[in-house]
Amino acid sequence: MSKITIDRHDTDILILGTGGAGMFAALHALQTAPAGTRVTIAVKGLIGKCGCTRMVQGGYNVALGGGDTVERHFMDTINGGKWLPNQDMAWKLCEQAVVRVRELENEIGCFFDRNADGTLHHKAFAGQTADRTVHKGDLTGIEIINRLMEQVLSRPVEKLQEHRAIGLIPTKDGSGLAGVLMIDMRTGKFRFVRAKTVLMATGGGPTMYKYHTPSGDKTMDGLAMALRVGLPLRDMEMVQFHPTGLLAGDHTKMTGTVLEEGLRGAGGQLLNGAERRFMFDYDGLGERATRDVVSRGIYAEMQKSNTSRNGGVYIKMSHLGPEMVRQKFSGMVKRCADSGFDLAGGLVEVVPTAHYFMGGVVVDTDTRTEMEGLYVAGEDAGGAHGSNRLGGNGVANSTVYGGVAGDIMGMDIRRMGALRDPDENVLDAEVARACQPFGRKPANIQELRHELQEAMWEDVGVIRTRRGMERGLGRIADISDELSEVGVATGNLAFNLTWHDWLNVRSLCDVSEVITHAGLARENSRGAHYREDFPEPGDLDSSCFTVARKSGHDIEVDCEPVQFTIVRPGETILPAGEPETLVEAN
Amino acid sequence: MQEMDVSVWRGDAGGGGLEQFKVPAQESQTILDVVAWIQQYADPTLSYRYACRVGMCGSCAMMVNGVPRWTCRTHVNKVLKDNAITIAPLRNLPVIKDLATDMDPFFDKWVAAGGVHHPGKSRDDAIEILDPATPARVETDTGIECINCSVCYAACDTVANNADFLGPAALQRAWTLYLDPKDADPSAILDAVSGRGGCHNCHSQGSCTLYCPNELNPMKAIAGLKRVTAAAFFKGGR
Amino acid sequence: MMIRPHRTQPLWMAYLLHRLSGLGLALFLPAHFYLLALALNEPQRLDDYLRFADNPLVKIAEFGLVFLLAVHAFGGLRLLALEFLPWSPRQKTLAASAVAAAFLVAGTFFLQAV
Amino acid sequence: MLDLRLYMAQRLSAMVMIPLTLGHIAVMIYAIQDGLSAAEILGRTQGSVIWFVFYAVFVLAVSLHASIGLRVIVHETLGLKGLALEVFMWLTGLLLLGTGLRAVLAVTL
Ligand SMILES: Cc1cc2nc3c(=O)[nH]c(=O)nc-3n(C[C@H](O)[C@H](O)[C@H](O)COP(=O)(O)OP(=O)(O)OC[C@H]3O[C@@H](n4cnc5c(N)ncnc54)[C@H](O)[C@@H]3O)c2cc1C
Ligand code: HEM
Ligand code: SF4
Ligand code: F3S
Ligand code: FES
Repeated sequence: MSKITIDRHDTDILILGTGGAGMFAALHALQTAPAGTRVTIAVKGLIGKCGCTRMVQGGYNVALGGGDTVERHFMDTINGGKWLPNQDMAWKLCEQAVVRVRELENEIGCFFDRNADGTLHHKAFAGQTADRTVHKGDLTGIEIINRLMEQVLSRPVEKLQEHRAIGLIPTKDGSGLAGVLMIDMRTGKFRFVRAKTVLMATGGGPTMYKYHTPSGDKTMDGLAMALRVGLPLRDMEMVQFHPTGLLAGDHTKMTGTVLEEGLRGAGGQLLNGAERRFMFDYDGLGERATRDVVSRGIYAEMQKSNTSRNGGVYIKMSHLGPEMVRQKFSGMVKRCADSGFDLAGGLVEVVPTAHYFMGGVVVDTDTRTEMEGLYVAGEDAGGAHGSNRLGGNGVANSTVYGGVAGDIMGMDIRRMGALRDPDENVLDAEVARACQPFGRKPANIQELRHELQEAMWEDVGVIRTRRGMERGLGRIADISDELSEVGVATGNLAFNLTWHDWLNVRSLCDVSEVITHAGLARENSRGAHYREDFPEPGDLDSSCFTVARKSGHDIEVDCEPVQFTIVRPGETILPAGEPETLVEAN
Repeated sequence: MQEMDVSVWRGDAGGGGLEQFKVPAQESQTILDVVAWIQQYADPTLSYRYACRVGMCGSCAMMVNGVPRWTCRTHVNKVLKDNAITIAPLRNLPVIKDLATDMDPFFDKWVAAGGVHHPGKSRDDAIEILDPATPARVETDTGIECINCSVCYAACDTVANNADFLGPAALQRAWTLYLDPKDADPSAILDAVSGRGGCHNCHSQGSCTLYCPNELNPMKAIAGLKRVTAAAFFKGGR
Repeated sequence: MMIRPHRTQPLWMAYLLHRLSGLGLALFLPAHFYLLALALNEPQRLDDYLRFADNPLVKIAEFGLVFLLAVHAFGGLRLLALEFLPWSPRQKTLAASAVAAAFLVAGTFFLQAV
Repeated sequence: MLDLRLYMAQRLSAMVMIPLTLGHIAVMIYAIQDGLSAAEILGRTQGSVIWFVFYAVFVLAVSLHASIGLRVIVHETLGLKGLALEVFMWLTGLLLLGTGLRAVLAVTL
């Protein structure tokens, strides 16, 4: 390789990612920052067209009707997260969701479904004690992101599309963030962007599992970058699995995509390889049990080899009447039909699929991190959900905290004088890291990714044990080493997806290692984390959350006690006499 | 194993041509899977774009056998002819490289067509009470399911021939905004769609509606805009 | 190549037909006006022309023109209906009816002419 | 290359022409039943205010309509734009109007 050149660029506020968090941050930063502030958005794909916010189906949790209150939303969030959430973050999430949904409706132009009388329609997701999820059919994310996208595109924001962030570059003394190193994917050139404040909103995304739901651009780049600059990451063992991902074979990208929750809610049945219903063997609620319980039930059935053709189980809807299914779940039926499956009348193979990542960078309720100038919001930030995220709290979290980050950055920037200068050594090291595959003999990167996904699924998946996770660590290390030897041909680096695949697997390996270490550290079962060797949740009053950080080449995991700043286990903040649940039993 | 003959357009803004690949046939296989297979196993330099892989993000549209389609939701069996498929970048947009196009013109027009909500209220106001059953609401509800995939834009020959034409998706967005009682400035939308590249350039070719993978109807939306702009014309002031 | 795959559909064909007929009419009309104007100063030459018009070949050409006019008028009617009347999803049927109506009128003209 | 005004002009003129062309075709079908002669045509039309108005309106409408229509075609297939396109439209419009009115005068005066 000839000497690598780095294009240098300056801005004031830099935002990484255009999911709900990134776009709200841009809009709010424009509102609060002094006039003339330069706002730049850099994103791995096209603005608004990548990331998971767009894929939100179910909807958005907000206490806006039917007797629901912020207190009740908060208590559900804490109970759902098994007392691990940062309570101040969870409170702000529930409280601000109300404002954010009004903003979405009144200022951004979203339309959420209405009742016949014209008021907002709320539905109930599993694990909630009120009907509180607002939605636009089952395409809520498209409505939210399209409207946000229009707003962002029509404002004076600098767009760096198909710019992939690969390194957070600190100042020489390490006290603050100087800027972000990226690859302009369209040309394959490096670009270093300095900014006074940077929001990282790259959306996590547990795509290191064999079956996963998030969009293809999400490969944990953000958390891998945070790890490398030494930031603390919390709750890293908490990977949420959705019980019903489509299973269609390893060779198709459709495998792993979500078949919606509502199918089970409406009475869909899960059958094992012998076409026998099995969920009641595991839980009294059968298929209607919560996500984690159903995922474990399916996983257990798979471990017994009672599997369908491709190694999963079947979902059956036909007993509800194919016509009714076709009508009520038209989108799902059509999607399955496009893939060659008959959801309304036949059996469709499903498998638990990695859906959401509860872990993330340690932040305060204003999205600030311990590094001056770096802010984190959305799925990249840890804390709001604890050990489990309620359906509908994901997009609420990213839009609420994205907006908060925008507001805070717009204010903080007033006290930040000049741009900070980067530690050129770190910058060079990051460039070298990205160029590592150059000059080596090309090999198949996809196979390596498959190996990693297989290892994580088997050893650090739905049901975990010490033995398994230790084996997993070994496998991850091997794959990581092998990756270091794999080359990428450098003939043409413009839009070179194979180079980016290499970088993707790099990020995924790094974060997989942290997930496994955190999983080993938590010797109990909470929410999404289930240890076969420690099946009990442990004492709630002395609940801890894991905090991992990189020190040298090692990952160190500490456990920090949860601060019950608002409510203690066994207590509630709901007024005395409030009913347990407002959801009518059906 | 059974193999298919796949021709893929390779090149960049400077030009290019078709290249042939043999791709193993699988039971569940989309066009996107075919393209990804080629990049992962045959030619690591092939460029394309996708994100959601389930028909929600509109990143993956390409010309498949000369017809624009979302590739992540197009099963190979649907388009395979004589065991062959031809895949090319989406029409009517500048090519970046191989199968990836620059979608900026599409989105610039989306904004130019007035496709941005004009707020009349703020986050401090309550959510508006709106009847979900009015015909306008029902029509808007489907219209806003658009995933901005640009398939309609690629299908339209008016777009191909008239550089200023805003195109079906942008105009359909404008129509849904016009119908939305929450929008505080409907006349701004009518102005935006009445210029030299506006809705009046559409020749009702109907390809937009025919090829829209979400079964939306931009042709009808554009007719709606023509109707209301014409009415506004008679009321004067325009 | 004119007929690219995405164009093989009735509404696109209707569009093409409308455009070609409009173009044809626009090219023919000045000639038609020129001939009629002959009536002013040289009625003789107009008569010559009209006799020439009895020639079967010319008859067919005339038929073609009326056909163009009919095609264009009914096609235009279809477009105006689709743009200004409450929208019906039966666009293909309308397109087909417009062509059928054009054939009917032009056919009548042709039968009258021979 | 059509804004609302040009569009309205084209559609309104088309609407005006619908009865006129259908009327014209009907008359032609009737008239040619037993051959045509200049005298016959002129006999029917000359001195008739009604026919004068009928054809004059048609010529006005068609000049407007066809010049806008050709403008669209020329822009879309030949890429003509800007001033050249405006000039083209006006020239074709005036040409049609000129020749058309001459013809109307010829047959109705
Ligand atoms: C299929 C599916 C359904 C879901 N349904 C629901 C639901 O019904 N309700 C709910 O509340 N939540 C749901 N979620 C979760 C929810 O979508 C996410 O929690 C939330 O949208 C995350 O928002 P975000 O802004 O943090 O990240 P995202 O929306 O994922 O955005 C991340 C952005 O960062 C960009 N990016 C990534 N890496 C880089 C990089 N290196 N450089 C630059 N940019 C980068 C991405 O391209 C993307 O633009 C669902 C998730 C999935 C996958
Ligand atoms: C009977 C009455 C007529 C009606 C109802 C009619 C209707 C229409 C309509 C609606 C259009 C717009 C088509 C579009 O935008 O796609 C159009 C275009 C056109 N018309 Fe007519 N028209 C009529 C007569 C004529 C005549 C007599 C001429 C010829 C001189 C003519 C020439 C044209 C041309 C050249 C176009 C442009 C075609 C295009 O853009 O594809 N029309 N007509
Ligand atoms: S209208 Fe249909 S084809 Fe056009 S961009 Fe929207 S979804 Fe795609
Ligand atoms: S294809 Fe084009 S011409 Fe009009 S009806 Fe659709 S926009
Ligand atoms: S990849 Fe998102 S629509 Fe195809």
